[in-house]
Amino acid sequence: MKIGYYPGCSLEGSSKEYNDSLFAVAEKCGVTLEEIKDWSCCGASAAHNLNHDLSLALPARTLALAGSQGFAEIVVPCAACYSRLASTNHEISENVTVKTKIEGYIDLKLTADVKILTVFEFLQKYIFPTVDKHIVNKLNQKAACYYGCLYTRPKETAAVDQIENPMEMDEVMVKAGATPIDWAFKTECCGAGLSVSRTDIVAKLSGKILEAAADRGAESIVVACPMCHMNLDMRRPEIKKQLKKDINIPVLFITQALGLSMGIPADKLGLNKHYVSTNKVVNCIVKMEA
Amino acid sequence: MKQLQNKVAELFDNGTISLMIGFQNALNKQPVPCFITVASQVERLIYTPECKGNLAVYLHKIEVKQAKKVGIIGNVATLRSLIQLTSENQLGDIEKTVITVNAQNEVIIFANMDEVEAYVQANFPEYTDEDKKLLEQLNAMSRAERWQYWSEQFSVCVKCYACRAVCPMCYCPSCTVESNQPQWIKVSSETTGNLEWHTMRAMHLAGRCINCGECGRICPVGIPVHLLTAQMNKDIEAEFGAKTGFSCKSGYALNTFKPGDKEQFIK
Amino acid sequence: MSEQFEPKIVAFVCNWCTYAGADLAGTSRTKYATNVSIIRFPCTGRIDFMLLMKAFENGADGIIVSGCHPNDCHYTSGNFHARRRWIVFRSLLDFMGFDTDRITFSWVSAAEGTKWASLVNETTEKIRAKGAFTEFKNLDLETFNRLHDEAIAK
Amino acid sequence: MARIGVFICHCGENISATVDVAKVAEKAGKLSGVAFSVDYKYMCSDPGQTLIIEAIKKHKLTGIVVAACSPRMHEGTFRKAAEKAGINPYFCEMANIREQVSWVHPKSDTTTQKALDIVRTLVEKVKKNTALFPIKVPVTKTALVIGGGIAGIQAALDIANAGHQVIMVEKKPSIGGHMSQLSETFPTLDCSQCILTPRMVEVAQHPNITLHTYAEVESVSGFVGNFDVKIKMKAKSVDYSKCTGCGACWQKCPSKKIPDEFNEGMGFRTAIYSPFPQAVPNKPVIDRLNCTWFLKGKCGLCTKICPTGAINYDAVDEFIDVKVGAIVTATGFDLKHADFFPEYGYGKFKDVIDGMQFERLASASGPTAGEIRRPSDGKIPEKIVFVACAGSRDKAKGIEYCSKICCMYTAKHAMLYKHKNHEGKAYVFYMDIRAAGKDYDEFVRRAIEEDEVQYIRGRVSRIYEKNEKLIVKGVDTLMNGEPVDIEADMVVLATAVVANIEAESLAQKLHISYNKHKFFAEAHPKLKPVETNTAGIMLAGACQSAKDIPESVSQASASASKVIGLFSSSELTREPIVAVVNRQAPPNYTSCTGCLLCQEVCPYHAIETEEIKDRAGNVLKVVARVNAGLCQGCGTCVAMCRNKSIDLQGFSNDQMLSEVMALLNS
Repeated sequence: MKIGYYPGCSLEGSSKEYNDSLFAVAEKCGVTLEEIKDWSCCGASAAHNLNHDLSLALPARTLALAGSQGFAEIVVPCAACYSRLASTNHEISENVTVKTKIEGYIDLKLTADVKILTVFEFLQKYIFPTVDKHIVNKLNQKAACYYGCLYTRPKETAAVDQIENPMEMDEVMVKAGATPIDWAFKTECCGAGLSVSRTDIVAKLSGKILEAAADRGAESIVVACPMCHMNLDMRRPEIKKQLKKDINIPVLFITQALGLSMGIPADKLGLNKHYVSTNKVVNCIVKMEA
Repeated sequence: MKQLQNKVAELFDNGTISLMIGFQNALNKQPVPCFITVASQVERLIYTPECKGNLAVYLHKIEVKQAKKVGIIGNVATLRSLIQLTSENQLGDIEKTVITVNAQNEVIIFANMDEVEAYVQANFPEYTDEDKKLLEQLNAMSRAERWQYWSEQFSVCVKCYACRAVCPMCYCPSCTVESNQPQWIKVSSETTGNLEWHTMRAMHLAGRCINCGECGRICPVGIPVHLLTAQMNKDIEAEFGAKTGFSCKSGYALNTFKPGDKEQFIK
Repeated sequence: MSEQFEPKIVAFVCNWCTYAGADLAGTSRTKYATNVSIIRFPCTGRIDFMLLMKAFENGADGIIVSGCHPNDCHYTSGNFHARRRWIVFRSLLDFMGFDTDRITFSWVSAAEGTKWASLVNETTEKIRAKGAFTEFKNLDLETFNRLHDEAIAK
Repeated sequence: MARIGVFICHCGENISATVDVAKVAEKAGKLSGVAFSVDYKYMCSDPGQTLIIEAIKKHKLTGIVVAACSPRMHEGTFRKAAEKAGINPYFCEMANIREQVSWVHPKSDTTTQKALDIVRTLVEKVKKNTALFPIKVPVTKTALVIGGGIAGIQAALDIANAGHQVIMVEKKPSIGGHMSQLSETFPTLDCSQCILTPRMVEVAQHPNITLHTYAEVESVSGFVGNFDVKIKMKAKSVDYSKCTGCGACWQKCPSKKIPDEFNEGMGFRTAIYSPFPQAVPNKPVIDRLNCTWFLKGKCGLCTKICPTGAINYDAVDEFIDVKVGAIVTATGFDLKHADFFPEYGYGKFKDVIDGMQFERLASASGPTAGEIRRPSDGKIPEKIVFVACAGSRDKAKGIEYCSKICCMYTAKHAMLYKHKNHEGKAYVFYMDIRAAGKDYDEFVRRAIEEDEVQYIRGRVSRIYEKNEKLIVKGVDTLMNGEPVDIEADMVVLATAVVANIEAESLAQKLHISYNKHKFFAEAHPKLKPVETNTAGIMLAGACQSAKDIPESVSQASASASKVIGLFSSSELTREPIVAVVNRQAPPNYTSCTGCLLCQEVCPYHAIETEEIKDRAGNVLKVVARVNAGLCQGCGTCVAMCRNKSIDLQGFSNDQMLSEVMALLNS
């Protein structure tokens, strides 16, 4: 049973560590991911603001390829990619005319229905069954799971059960031996859309999120979205200006956190690739006695 | 064959049945229905793929009802009749023992209707290739051609009602076609009257017919009347997703409705 | 020029919506074609398909069947059941090659007097254009002729 | 041999202007079976009717056709005339040649011909008519009222005061319903209990009302005028015939820490308890799930204390059967509860409460004796935020409808708070203010203008705790969507009004329909707002849709008047236009095959089964039987019966077919 993999641009670039940690975890549990051949850009952030058809055609092409390459399921770790693929899948399955139109554009048939897995769905389904015997460390700390917007809206394609209070990542963190905190900013906006154009707004929004996490005593923030990660991790100087205080809580990808608990070395998980030092996390790891 | 005969003999001996409805060879070696009331006669029993007749129709006969403990054998179509009839409360007062012979030539005696359902659902029959072909041809025709086809077919109908007599679903003690107060359908066999008769028959069986095809097979003038109900079942399943003779619980497509039923044909 | 064909059309309508709608057309003096005569039923659910067949057999060129809009049925669900039967009846007629265009199904509420009037006019025009329903009326005659010719041929 | 009379009406000029009535009369006279035919200026006038009556007598007519206006207009009139003349009224038919001929067609031969066609059609029908007699259904003049809230109480009192017996069933230990929990009531701010409790006492003491508390409707069968109801009397474990309600038992009961439903979990009660001081009846029941005796088999303190020996641990659920003629359902509503609002922290933060909890806080009989204090630490909140439409009008929450009462009670809450804490600040987040009602908008204005409650038009996205405060993140849409963060001490959510949790199962017992939100469906949204589709069952109060007290009470009185109307005669007379299953000579007895496929189509569950037995009593066959009490005469079963075993009186197969034939064969 082969599982398809759609990296999208982020996981090959800005969020390479997300990619690496995902594969490290999968490998440890003997799960293999196979990249969809000839995949194309999901069109996130640009396409759906310019041309609706294009915003459907791009993900549709990838879906069609995945189908023709015999993947029943594909893992899409990037939240933006997930959102685009999922909503495209939703629209074409709802509306036949749209489907045929898009098929016309991409000149491929959207026959097989391919299930799109978020990273936490993937972990739940393929890693959890065997993970326990690989877990050697306890991430002895308070973690704030931050989901952002792309997994939680719109309602139709949300990847979580409770769109206002998602718990999926929290469950993963419990596995990893951390204590997920209950906080109100799980799905607030980090300002990703303005990441480059209006860093001041990003600082303001992401600042609120960091502050809230800090107030609730979080020792790390866990994310599953390259954009969220970028804003929360990279924009600290601006945020510092904004908040007039320095918050140095590290921001980890969910796969990195889980990887640590599985005893995968920090560099293999790309923990050295972050702006905010992740030592705080690595240090509070507790070996579990066998 | 022997296996079947022994098992049936057993049923007689342990008093499970007092009447067995099955097949025997006629002189012309064609299988015909037979009614066995004593174990000693079981060697008459045969069951071959040629035994296509739907014996369920005999369950409505007063003699059979009186026999109470009845054994009956048949193919999937016959089993479907039993399911449909049960869902229409027609077999309440008969203790029936249902027997079939599967593809591997094993004799199966069902303990109850649930088992019959399970067997039917596992071996749910397709339309015969011949019927498929005919239906396709007809549907491919233009309306006028179809009208031509059927009016010619109906023009030769002699109103012998064999199609009704052979149908396990036509169990009404008195049929509307014979009602004369009011006179719904002309007694004499004129094409219009015949057409009305067959329309009525098809409507009354729509959503109830279990596609055994007996009516078409039995017609002395060779009208493929079974195609009418076959087509109806196709349409009904497509439209309302209802299967006939599938489960004793599954209801009747025409005594229920969905607020969302299609109505683009209504002005 | 020959005088135009005046079709005979029978309307099977329910008492609570369409019949009342037709009355409204009257009280508001809306003029419409004389070709349609109404037979009143308590509910569309009461309308037996056999009555439609008999109407055609007795020389109707067209038929209107009309009742309350969905959810407005005086008996809550009679029209829903009727609709289902019409679906099946139409597909049977169509499979037999019967000209289903000769039957017009419609929802006309007690407030839709004008809809009733236009329904009558449109249907009349449609059937007039189609001409008399000889296809059905002459069935017996044609059969007779065909069998007769065959006999001669033998 | 039929002797039909045909009477053509001119209706002044209305018909005769376009239809040649004389010709129609003349032609009609020649129709077979027609013994007499005449035209006249006004058939419906007294002389016109006399003409008909005389003709019937003189010509020994067996049936008549009056060709005039629509039967919807004058059928009754002419049927009476026929009856006066001594023939069965159902031998009278009307040919509608006004609304459907003379008014819609020009003066012409075709118009006249059409009129004649219609007359001929009805002549053929009337030939097939049979004598019908109104169906008399006996009426049991006792009403069942389900639910003892204000709606139920009002309905019960109205019916009882009209002199009829009433049986009231309430599932809680006391009647009073939600209203008994309220503090003050809008728009007058008079104390809820002060106006309610006298009514409750009246119910208990009314000679015509039998009250069953701690009881539920188990099953309902029968039909209008004749319902058979099984009532489940839950084991109270206290013998009410002995109990004096002295209260010794609940004062002494050791298990005192049970969350109090009446105070919405903000106070405690004992295991043997009476829900509140003014409860009616003011006698206790034992909550077996929390009673030490039932849990551990020890204690038994109440038995020792009870001066009258009323405690009975061995009591079991009992069932009683009652016969009633009408049923009023007044089962009320529930409020949407916790975990519905993860984003509002409802059920997570102690100080986020719902409207009903606030009522208890504000109520003098409540856990804080009327002082508005935070559940968490008992502090008096300085800042309090009210969130209207918490769930209501919110697709995402699956509730599209407006809960109707929230705008008003939220204004009231804010007011009550301000009246008790002048320094305090009250904010209300709202979508729209819906205060349509007598003195309602004035009331809201008062809250805003006099009591300085700050109304913010916008929705709340999130509520969370931050150092002892509740941060309410909202938006002010009147300030171009400016985000608003309020640090509140307490938040009150006006959670959506939803149908009673048991509404669906009750509806199925009663065979009444309900909408997708489980609110019971009225027979007609405008013209039959209190009846249901099942004759004899009425609706009162919030079980039909969210309602405030005035509305519930008026609807209750309306349904009561319907019941009283039903009880005004000892027999119910119904049109004999009903379906009947035919009868035949043995061995068939009836052509009905007993396939019972007709049961499903009947909208009124009017088709029952009947066992046909021989003299020895052996069942020969089971066939369908139509319950004339329930049948409304739609005829849907008739059209689907394959061998026409069911027929509809007044619209029989014979009649309808004759009409078709006659219309087409001139």
